[in-house]
Amino acid sequence: MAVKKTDLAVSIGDWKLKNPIMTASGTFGYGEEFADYLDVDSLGAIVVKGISLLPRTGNPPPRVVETSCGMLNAIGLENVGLERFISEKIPIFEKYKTGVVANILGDSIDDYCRLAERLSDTSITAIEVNISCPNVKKGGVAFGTDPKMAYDITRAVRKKCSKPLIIKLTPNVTDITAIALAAEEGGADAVSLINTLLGMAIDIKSRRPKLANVVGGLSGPAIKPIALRMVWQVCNKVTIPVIGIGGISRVEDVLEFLLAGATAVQIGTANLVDPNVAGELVVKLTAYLQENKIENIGQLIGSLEV
Amino acid sequence: MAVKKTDLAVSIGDWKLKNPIMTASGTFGYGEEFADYLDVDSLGAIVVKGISLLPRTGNPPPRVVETSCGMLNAIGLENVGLERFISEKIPIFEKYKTGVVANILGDSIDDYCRLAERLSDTSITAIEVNISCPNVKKGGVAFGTDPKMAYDITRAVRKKCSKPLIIKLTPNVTDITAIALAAEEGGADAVSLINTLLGMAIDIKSRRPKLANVVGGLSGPAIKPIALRMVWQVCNKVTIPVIGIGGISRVEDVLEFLLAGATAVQIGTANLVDPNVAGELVVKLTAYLQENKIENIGQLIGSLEV
Amino acid sequence: MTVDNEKQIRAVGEIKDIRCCSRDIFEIVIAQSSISRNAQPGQFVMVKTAVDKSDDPLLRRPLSIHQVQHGVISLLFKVVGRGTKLLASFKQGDYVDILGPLGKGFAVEQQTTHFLIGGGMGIAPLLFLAETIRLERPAEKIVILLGARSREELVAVDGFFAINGVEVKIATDDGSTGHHGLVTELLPGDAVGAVYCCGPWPMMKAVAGLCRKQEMECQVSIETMMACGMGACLGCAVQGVDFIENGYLHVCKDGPVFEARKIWL
Amino acid sequence: MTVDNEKQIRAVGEIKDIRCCSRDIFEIVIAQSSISRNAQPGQFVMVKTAVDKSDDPLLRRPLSIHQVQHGVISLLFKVVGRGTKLLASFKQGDYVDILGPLGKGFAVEQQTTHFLIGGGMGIAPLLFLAETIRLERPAEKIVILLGARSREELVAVDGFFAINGVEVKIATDDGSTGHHGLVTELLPGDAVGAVYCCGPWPMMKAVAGLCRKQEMECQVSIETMMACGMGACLGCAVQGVDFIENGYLHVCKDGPVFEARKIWL
Ligand SMILES: Cc1cc2nc3c(=O)[nH]c(=O)nc-3n(C[C@H](O)[C@H](O)[C@H](O)COP(=O)(O)OP(=O)(O)OC[C@H]3O[C@@H](n4cnc5c(N)ncnc54)[C@H](O)[C@@H]3O)c2cc1C
Ligand SMILES: Cc1cc2nc3c(=O)[nH]c(=O)nc-3n(C[C@H](O)[C@H](O)[C@H](O)COP(=O)(O)OP(=O)(O)OC[C@H]3O[C@@H](n4cnc5c(N)ncnc54)[C@H](O)[C@@H]3O)c2cc1C
Ligand SMILES: Cc1cc2nc3c(=O)[nH]c(=O)nc-3n(C[C@H](O)[C@H](O)[C@H](O)COP(=O)(O)O)c2cc1C
Ligand SMILES: Cc1cc2nc3c(=O)[nH]c(=O)nc-3n(C[C@H](O)[C@H](O)[C@H](O)COP(=O)(O)O)c2cc1C
Ligand code: FES
Ligand code: FES
Repeated sequence: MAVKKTDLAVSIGDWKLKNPIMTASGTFGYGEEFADYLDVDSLGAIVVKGISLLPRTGNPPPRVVETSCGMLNAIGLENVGLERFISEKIPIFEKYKTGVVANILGDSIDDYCRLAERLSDTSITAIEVNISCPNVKKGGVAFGTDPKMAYDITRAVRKKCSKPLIIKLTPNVTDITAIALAAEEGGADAVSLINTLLGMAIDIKSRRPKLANVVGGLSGPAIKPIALRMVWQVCNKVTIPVIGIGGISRVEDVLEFLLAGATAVQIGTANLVDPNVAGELVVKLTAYLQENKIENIGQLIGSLEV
Repeated sequence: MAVKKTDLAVSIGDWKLKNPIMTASGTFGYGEEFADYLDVDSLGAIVVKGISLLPRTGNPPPRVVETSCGMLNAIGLENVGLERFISEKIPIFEKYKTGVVANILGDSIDDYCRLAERLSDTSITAIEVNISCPNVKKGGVAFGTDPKMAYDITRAVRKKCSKPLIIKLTPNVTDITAIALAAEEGGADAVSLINTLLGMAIDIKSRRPKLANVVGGLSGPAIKPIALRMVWQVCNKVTIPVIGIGGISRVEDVLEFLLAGATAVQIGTANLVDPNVAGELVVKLTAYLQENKIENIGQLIGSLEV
Repeated sequence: MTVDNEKQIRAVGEIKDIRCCSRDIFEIVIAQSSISRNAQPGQFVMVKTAVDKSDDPLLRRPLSIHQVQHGVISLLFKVVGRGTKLLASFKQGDYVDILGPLGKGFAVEQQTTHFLIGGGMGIAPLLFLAETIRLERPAEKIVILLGARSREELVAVDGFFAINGVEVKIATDDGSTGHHGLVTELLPGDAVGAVYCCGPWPMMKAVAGLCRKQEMECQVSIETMMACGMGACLGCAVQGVDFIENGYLHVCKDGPVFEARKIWL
Repeated sequence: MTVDNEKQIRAVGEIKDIRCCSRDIFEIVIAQSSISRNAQPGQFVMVKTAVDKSDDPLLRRPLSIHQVQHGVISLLFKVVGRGTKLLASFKQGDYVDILGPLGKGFAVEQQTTHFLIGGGMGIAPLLFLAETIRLERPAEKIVILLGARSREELVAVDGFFAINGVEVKIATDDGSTGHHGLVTELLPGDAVGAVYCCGPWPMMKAVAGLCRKQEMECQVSIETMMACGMGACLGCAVQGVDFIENGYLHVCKDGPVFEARKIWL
């Protein structure tokens, strides 16, 4: 019998990804930084550094600190701003033979809408909305911590966005499924989760926080069990595709998220440690399917038996 | 000049602890298991395994699984029940020359009240209320995830409880400070935090959850940054003492929590790895104060500069 | 760090020898006088496999005491995951952090014959058991029945031959050495005596079944996931036959060795 | 794992030698032909210190390239925390996972004299720099000024003496060897040439100040916390003098070597 080709392709709305391995925003630069280490085109998609209307300088240093099996970051969403993003970065992306997702952030629903509208006119493949940001109008409570705000922002952005729309959820909530359902109802094509968990570290010598911003976002293997639980809970509630994120560094991790129901995964902190890891995961995932005679990756997704 | 004695004593209400090192519920058995490894009397206090009105068998195995720098447990609150606790365990505790805290759990406010009332008539030093348990009357939502429920349960138990009353908070919430304030308002003498974060792990070979209960509580060094952040946030809001819990295994960890404002700390998972660790931490904390010429531990508590 | 009170201790022991017995099976010899003095056959130790200053892997790993000699204990282990992989990379002269001796071991009483039945890594606690029986009951007969997948997986058999008057019988799944078949087939249908068994569940179940039929006393050594190994976490639950009345047993305290008839196998 | 394209690579290199130079300072020699071929003085590598199968410590550690020879690179590092402690426990023959060469190194241009000023572990990148200058500009003068707390902390000085026509001057805080005082006091008030400096902030600040006064070009090598070392995380931010207009500089990409006048020291 002829060996059948293994099919790793997955879909988010009309958008077809050649495989489910994506990179997570803020951990893969604009892709070019990684060109020496892997073939960016081999990935399912890349999500680039979060972008705001105007450039942001971000938080003062120190901005990163290591924790047990994890790290805290308080980069403060440093980015070049929408205009330079379009003029300088998008031409780079146009050379890639894979999907490029813009991650957007703002202080108000209006910010997000303008970003989505403007980016819809570019060659960007899809838009991911980071709703972990504080809503300035609501006293700085993050959009993503309230189902109503999550619904409102999704619905508003949806109207301006002609690209596949991904809503990225924060884990710092009592019930993430409520937020995911709100995003689905608001018209999202997919949800991605989790963003970082809020954490802190203290330098006992100076008696000061280790991050200038005092608190920061926890990421890395330490948070994987929490991320996996949330992905599984959300997959049991929504019908749109779910993108799993959080502490993924090995092919076993990828498989755990797929089994829990994730259509795709994003690799975050692991890129910072092993810049070739995302490329390796594509190779290893392919090998896993072949060794286990799984012709189509769809057979894995959501196949957890509970 | 004569060397002054270092004072490690801290207070929770009228209750004076010889030092701020406690053990966390469910990780120190009833103390006797550790007698070979350390001098239980050297600790500030011990918190014993959670106790319910009736005995519970707990969840089916597997109940524990290791994760990156952490572990998941789904013991399911196995315990001998109130009556055997009083008849068999309290006589053991009476031999200890340190405080023994009973950790209580139930399905309804009434359960908690009956436990508190009955235990108030024993030689137990204090009562810690685990409000991470599902409220059966409210469809299984955990008491600790809603400020109103947290207030109600605290107030009700407070009326029946003549011992120092500690409310133990769950971290699986959007805003832990709201719950802490509710507990303070309800009459708690202290809050302790954090309990475990809900997590999950999947065995890719069997395609089944690694825990029979599917989800479990994440503990250990992995969660320390989250715990420290929550403790710091709560210390900035409440005026009652805060007991810090989560991933503490080194004297540096203890100091971080004290600097953030915790009056005392509880050692959890670390006991399972190094059964003598709590005793060692008392010794190391004493040495730290002496080396740094800190006469009174109160000088450290909350002395973080932000 | 050492709290040596002739009971359970946490101690750091120097690795006197570590060697690969077969592809992925290693024997490690650790200097630890207190544990070697107090250990009973069937007991185990909890071994820290993370290197100093690293919190990962977090938990210790349970390993049976394989042999006890002049102030040293030896462990026989198979590399199955990251903890055992790390332990295999330790070198002679390194120090390893262990707790022990832990749990309830085998109970040895007067018998005509002692049948020690091991499958796969279940061989680990049996050498210490055989040596103890020989020492304490020099006149009684000892029969060792060992099963493995293949000749390659069958390690550490030599130790048994060194014991006076011990009969060793071997079965392999692939017939590459000894009897071609299951280790249970080596137990004579008319056997009389006590059975001590350690191995995979299906094998222990089969052995327990045979013993019930042949009215032999049978002890089995059980493996579960363990976090603490010392009775604190209640992670190692297993159902005994009196589960309905008394709830779970805990392998690290009530076991790892149980009378087969008291456990749901 | 190796993606060898004559640029930045991730590779596993065998440890050819590892030795303790002083109490807590170690030199490690790693076989890595691609990195040794492409490295520039002042560049660094990111070293994984966790053992295989352990996720902790998670992040790599940045270390300057101390010397480059026949297919090997050497690193000089001080044990200050758990990462460096773990690295110090690696043994000859072990393999270590590194990324490199990373960042922008020192720019060497024609000069009458090159002053290389190092304080404490700031000595690390200077040997490679001195050897490179000697090779590329055999006629120009090289002066090495080294500061340390005490004689004990002053390591790896011998390497400089082996370079042709290099002048080495030493200062220690406690006077246990060389000049009793600060290394800045060794720079002649009438010095002419280029300055390359690596050390603690106060020292670099002082050196930069002197250079401004004496109108000498000065390059400094900056240390910050780093997560990735390759420009992806933006963790290594530092203010340049044009901060208001252009935002933060990033030490791992824009540096670690900067012209002193472009940085707020
Ligand atoms: C009382 C007792 C005595 C044992 N004695 C020996 C012995 O002498 N020699 C030997 O080779 N093995 C023995 N084992 C099994 C040994 O503990 C596991 O193989 C080891 O813990 C696996 O660790 P790891 O990090 O390599 O694997 P992991 O990466 O943690 O897991 C790999 C596989 O091993 C299983 N496993 C992990 N931890 C345990 C555990 N604590 N108990 C049982 N299975 C586990 C997992 O389910 C998984 O399938 C014993 C187990 C127990 C409970
Ligand atoms: C570009 C660059 C080149 C360097 N070259 C050398 C060198 O050649 N030799 C040498 O001995 N050291 C060098 N360092 C410093 C070295 O990276 C740190 O000492 C090391 O990362 C500490 O790791 P640790 O795990 O031992 O300490 P940790 O336990 O992580 O921390 C201990 C202390 O070191 C500080 N530290 C931790 N990580 C870093 C970091 N990434 N950068 C700066 N400080 C840190 C912490 O703030 C803390 O005070 C360099 C740093 C940079 C940025
Ligand atoms: C340094 C750093 C920067 C990040 N920046 C962003 C960002 O700009 N936008 C965003 O949505 N998420 C950002 N994240 C979150 C990651 O995309 C990801 O959701 C999170 O780190 C969890 O995944 P991980 O554990 O694999 O890193 C950032 C994470 C890190 C570590
Ligand atoms: C095995 C295990 C059992 C636990 N049982 C209880 C319990 O009965 N009641 C309770 O309030 N917390 C229980 N906890 C939570 C701990 O007391 C503690 O809050 C948590 O583990 C975080 O601290 P750590 O990271 O130091 O372990 C348990 C934790 C573990 C690991
Ligand atoms: S392993 Fe913790 S009680 Fe048995
Ligand atoms: S360390 Fe990550 S960008 Fe510099």
